[in-house]
Amino acid sequence: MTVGYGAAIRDGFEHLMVKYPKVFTIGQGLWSPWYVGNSMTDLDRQFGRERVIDTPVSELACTGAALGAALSGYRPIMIHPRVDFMLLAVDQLVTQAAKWRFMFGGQVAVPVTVRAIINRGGEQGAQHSQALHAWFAHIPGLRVVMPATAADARDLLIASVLCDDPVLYLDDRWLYGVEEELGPPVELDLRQLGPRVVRAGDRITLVGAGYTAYLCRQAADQLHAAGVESEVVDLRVLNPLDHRVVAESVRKTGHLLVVDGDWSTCGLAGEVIAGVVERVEPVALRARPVRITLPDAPAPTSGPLERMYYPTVDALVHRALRLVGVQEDAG
Amino acid sequence: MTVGYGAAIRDGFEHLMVKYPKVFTIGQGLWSPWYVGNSMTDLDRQFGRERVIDTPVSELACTGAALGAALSGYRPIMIHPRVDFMLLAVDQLVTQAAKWRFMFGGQVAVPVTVRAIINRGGEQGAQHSQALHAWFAHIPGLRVVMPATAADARDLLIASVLCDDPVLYLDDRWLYGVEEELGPPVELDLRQLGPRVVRAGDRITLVGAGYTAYLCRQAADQLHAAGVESEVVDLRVLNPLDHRVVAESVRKTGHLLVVDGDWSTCGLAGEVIAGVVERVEPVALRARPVRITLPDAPAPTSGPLERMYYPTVDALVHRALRLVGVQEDAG
Amino acid sequence: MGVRPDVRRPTELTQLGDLADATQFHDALTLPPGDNGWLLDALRRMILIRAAEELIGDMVAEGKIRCPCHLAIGQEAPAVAVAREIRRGDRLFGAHRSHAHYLALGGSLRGLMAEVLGKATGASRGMGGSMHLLDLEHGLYGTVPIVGATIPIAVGAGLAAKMDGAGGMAVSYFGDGATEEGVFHESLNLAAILRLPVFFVCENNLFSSHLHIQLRQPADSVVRYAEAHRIPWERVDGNDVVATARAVETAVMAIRSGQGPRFLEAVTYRWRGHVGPREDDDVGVKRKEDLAKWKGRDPIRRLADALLDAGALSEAELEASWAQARGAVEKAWEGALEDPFPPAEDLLNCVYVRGQ
Amino acid sequence: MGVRPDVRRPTELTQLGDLADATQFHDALTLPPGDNGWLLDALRRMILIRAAEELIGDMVAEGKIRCPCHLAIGQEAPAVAVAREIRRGDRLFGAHRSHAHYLALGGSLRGLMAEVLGKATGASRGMGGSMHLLDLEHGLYGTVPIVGATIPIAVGAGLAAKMDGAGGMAVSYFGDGATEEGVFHESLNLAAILRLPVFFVCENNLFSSHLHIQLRQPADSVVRYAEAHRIPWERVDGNDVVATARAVETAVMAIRSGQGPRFLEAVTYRWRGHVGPREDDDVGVKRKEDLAKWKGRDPIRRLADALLDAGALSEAELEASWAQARGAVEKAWEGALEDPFPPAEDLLNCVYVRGQ
Ligand SMILES: Cc1ncc(C[n+]2csc(CCOP(=O)(O)OP(=O)(O)O)c2C)c(N)n1
Ligand SMILES: Cc1ncc(C[n+]2csc(CCOP(=O)(O)OP(=O)(O)O)c2C)c(N)n1
Ligand SMILES: [Mg+2]
Ligand SMILES: [Mg+2]
Repeated sequence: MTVGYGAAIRDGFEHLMVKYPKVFTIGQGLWSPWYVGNSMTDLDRQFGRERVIDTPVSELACTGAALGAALSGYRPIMIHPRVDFMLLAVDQLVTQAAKWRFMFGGQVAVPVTVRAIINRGGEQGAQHSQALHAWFAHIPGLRVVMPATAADARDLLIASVLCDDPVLYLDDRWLYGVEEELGPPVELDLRQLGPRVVRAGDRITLVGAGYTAYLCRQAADQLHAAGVESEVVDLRVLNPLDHRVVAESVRKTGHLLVVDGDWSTCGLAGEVIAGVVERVEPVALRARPVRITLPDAPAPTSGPLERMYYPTVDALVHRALRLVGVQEDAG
Repeated sequence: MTVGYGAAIRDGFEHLMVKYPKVFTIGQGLWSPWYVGNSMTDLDRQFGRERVIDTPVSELACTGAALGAALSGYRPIMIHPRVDFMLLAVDQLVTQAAKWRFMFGGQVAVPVTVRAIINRGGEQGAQHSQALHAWFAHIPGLRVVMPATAADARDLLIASVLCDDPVLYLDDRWLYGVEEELGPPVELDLRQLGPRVVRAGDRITLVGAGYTAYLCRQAADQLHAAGVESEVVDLRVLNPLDHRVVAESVRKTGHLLVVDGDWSTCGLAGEVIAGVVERVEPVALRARPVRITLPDAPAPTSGPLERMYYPTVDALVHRALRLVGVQEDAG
Repeated sequence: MGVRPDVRRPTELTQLGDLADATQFHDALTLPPGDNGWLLDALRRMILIRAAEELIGDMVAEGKIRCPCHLAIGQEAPAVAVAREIRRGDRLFGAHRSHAHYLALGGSLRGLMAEVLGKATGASRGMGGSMHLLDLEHGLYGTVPIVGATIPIAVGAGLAAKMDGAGGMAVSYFGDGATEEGVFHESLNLAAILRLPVFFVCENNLFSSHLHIQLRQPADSVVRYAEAHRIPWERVDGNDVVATARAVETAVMAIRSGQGPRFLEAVTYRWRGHVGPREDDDVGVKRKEDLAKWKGRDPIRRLADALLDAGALSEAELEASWAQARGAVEKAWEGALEDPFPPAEDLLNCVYVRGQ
Repeated sequence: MGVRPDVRRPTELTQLGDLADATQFHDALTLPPGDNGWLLDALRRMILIRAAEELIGDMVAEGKIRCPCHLAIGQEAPAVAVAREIRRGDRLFGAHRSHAHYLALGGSLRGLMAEVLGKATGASRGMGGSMHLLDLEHGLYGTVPIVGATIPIAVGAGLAAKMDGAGGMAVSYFGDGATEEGVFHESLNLAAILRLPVFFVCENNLFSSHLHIQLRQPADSVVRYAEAHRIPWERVDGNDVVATARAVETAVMAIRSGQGPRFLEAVTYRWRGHVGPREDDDVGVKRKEDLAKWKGRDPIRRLADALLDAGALSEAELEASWAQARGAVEKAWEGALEDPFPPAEDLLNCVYVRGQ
């Protein structure tokens, strides 16, 4: 049956909590989850408030507590309704959880999953719109997952929680309504997962993650209509990042356009470009690689500026056509 | 006269505090600054403990307080003896200070300088060795400065404090002993400063920032001995990052080697490579660009592993020679 | 407030007692002796705030305002009581629910309406919306929605005020939820150890989003934190503008005379949902029963009744104040609708201070 | 400890009083009635810790140890008193100064020596050094040097223990400086509201690095924070292993019986510098005068004297304990010197759990 991205996340929670008694979830808003859209509705009623714990406004301690429970035999899922709020917990996520196993010589596993929601737009402004997945992909020891489809939203959540390493799972509020046909949940080994070609093409490689992977697929349809066959790579797992799939694609297409819903400098788009040119001989590139990212500014609130701020399918299509050297008709 | 990098930082503080009554400094260890090497010795005695404030172990509140003082007419310098400790203050630095001017429509200036020290090695391990300059270079609104020489250590500190925007000044404990001839302090406009070619060459472009810029210069000497003339670019200002100087150099040399003392994924080295290939036609590249960074692991404590962990001049030289296709004699 | 914290009775530290009982304190306020001119002004300001928030709520409901608005309806008194003691040079900081703080200080209605509409004429030039308000002229140095974030910033403004030595102070407005953020505690300790002129004003409305304080903390009064950090505190009925103003006056006198920080817990209640215009009486512990009762503790009606009883105000004058307020609000709204949006360039021009 | 916090006298909340007076509590301890077998064991453990720390200090001075070592010399008692109540299944967390916590629980000397030398046979396989110690077998779940970082982690272990429902508990060791980190407060509130089996043990040695607590906080006792978060607390002479053990016993009984968290402030003093072997008597407020006096409050000597007076121990046996401890420490050191360093592969093999 067709299920939306948000509902699919809830299916993932349900699968995990029904089957694994050691899984619990903790975070702000879980007893009235308007914060998290329809992705956790009534989990507290279904599984009880001992396993679905709403918390005080204490991001750092709650994240540390999730880590502590993970060291004690549980598989907690720590919820941050916004990436912005999670920044108060960076010490526990980056300096503690991500390094814990290493600091103790690999003697302990740290099966904690931190889920944060990227929730842009809605005139919320600079402090409720940060994505920053590039930050966390930068940290050895922290796996970073970013689903772009309903199936991945559900199955990558399951894979994250079943993984014995700390995982940051970043879902995107702008995808909650996107529906697709879903089979039953599957349990995948996160260590085996990575970037995937979600549409084959030979003229240009489009790369995105999460919401921007969704944009790339839409752009690919329009490009097809314009006679340009693009290959779309959905990165899915940002850390550890496997560059081979994209590199392979670019060897074929010679054109690379990377789209990211985060800032440019030291961001994901630049990383993908660097990873490709490290691997692909310059001669194989038919043009300079291009990245489309957020402008170098915090998120504005004013509607008109907000509409200019985020990448759009049209912008992708125009840029892609220019890149492959196709003239657009003035119409 | 010759002055070391650490002493030059102290000269910068002295220049600022003598000349500008609105400048003060606050942070941990300032009344017994073993934490900060010789870079702040006796500032409290010279300027009084009202202007040189030692604090409780409260990184987040102290950083917020520095921001508040900056909004109130002062030019505070917030000291974090380690980047790792500063991570507890990310909210104030990234979500508050960096966005403050923007969120209020450009009506206020935010002249706060946050100084954090990168202090690796010494078997201190994973929680006392993080650099993470890539994180902060990623944030619009936050200027990021990384001096590699004694002159820059002093004059970029002065420029940072005199700048009306929030600035993160990252100095490197491994450079404190490096001496050079220094004239009197100069007051520069940070907005006019950026990457600089510190050694001219035509065969390969070596790029670094802070300590790795220092490594690049040493490698350049050895390469010269091996008959390879390298051009060295010291990035100096990581955000906003001006890619033109490096791109210009690579157009000439066709070879790019970027060295960074931080991790690879979504790091500075990848950003420099991406910035170059976005600008330089593929044909102008004689080989695939290369980056040398930390391995994908937290910092170890054990001596032998620690020695393997950080980039060395020899490693640079070997990699550079391979890149330009020069055989090294087995000897 | 002069009393040392440690002569308080311990139970005082933890229990709101009657103040948390929605059925209490419904009567007309007891007016202070002497001239009540300022109370007429306080009444006008509270009415203006109420009228503005009600219009904003309606416009959110109609979809004309799209940015998240956290309304202060029912919480008008503390802002007005604090504003009375503010002098030029003082610096105040708020959070996500700060329309009342802005208006009580004298902030322009047009600036508020334009800001929630994202217009260039807004208090933050349309770049911040409801949750980011600035009014330097009246001392409002910034409000932001990251819970607790402005508390240490206010401490820094207090540090600056102490260095200036001109008797200025900083005011930090925050809610009960913010006391759960570690930075709140770090900030109190810092202000205490440096003896800074900072006034910590906690509007305890019993809720953080959907959660009642009983589900978040082991006691419902937050003055115990001030006590722990050795900051003299006072707790008042935050819907009693007279009592609140009295407590503010004492605290501010101590702060300006160099005695260090002070802490005020003003107990109040929000009539609308955490965000937006709905009443959300389906959310949280006993909100359904309590909301109606809390409306009986209306800070505006209680002051108006007292002034009417005292003959300091006539029914007609009261009606006029409401009409006037609604008119002013309407006018500001209509005007703001016509205002321009920020130019596209602002997106990049507001990030850094530009070179000349 | 059964007493509700709010029946305490308020001044108790803020003043260490005699406990902060270096000239007090120099006499032999008062022994509890009955069998003192465990005290002989406690004495041996404290002597072992002292001997190990002294050797480590010497080796740092000689440059044979390069990683930063924060020595617990003078602070041996609390760790030993707490260890007595630890059962299999309990989980303890420490910080940068945790050699004593590790050894008191029964951690291997060889593992400690190897770890500070960065050897593969170390407690953390040579990947952590002095500031990162692990000993799962004895319940030490990790010590890390980011101040305050393990406090919420211990709360999470307490949450797990509560979910397990097997009477287990979590112990969080931290210093007075850590109480200045916001996360300390967030953690106490979380443990209190969830009624978790967590034992918060603050070793208040009056210093954070070079700064005396009087320069960092408005009062020198930290129990006021436990009071604010409604966590029953006790304060003891942390150099009196008898008194400390008694307080620990009461607290742990309450915790295991489901009464929620407990807080202990153990007042003590470090004899060496913040880091390394030097005494640093040039650092901080009155450390020069105080250090010598504090050595008069030696937790080891005071217990030994009591046992000698009681005839439970002979001078010869005492000497033998010291000799034995020094011998064991020497042996562990010599052995660790011969141990191998971690293989190069560990650098990448310890980051993630490997696939099979
Ligand atoms: C750091 C952070 N965490 C969570 C949130 C989500 N949030 C917004 S307002 C709010 C409630 C705050 O409650 P309180 O401080 O009592 O203020 P009130 O809404 O009652 O006025 C929360 C949890 C946030 N904005 N910032
Ligand atoms: C977050 C953080 N800030 C600062 C430091 C530097 N630091 C290391 S130990 C220490 C003092 C801690 O004092 P306390 O908690 O009392 O422990 P003690 O050293 O007295 O045992 C400080 C400030 C750190 N390691 N982590
Ligand atoms: Mg509230
Ligand atoms: Mg201490």
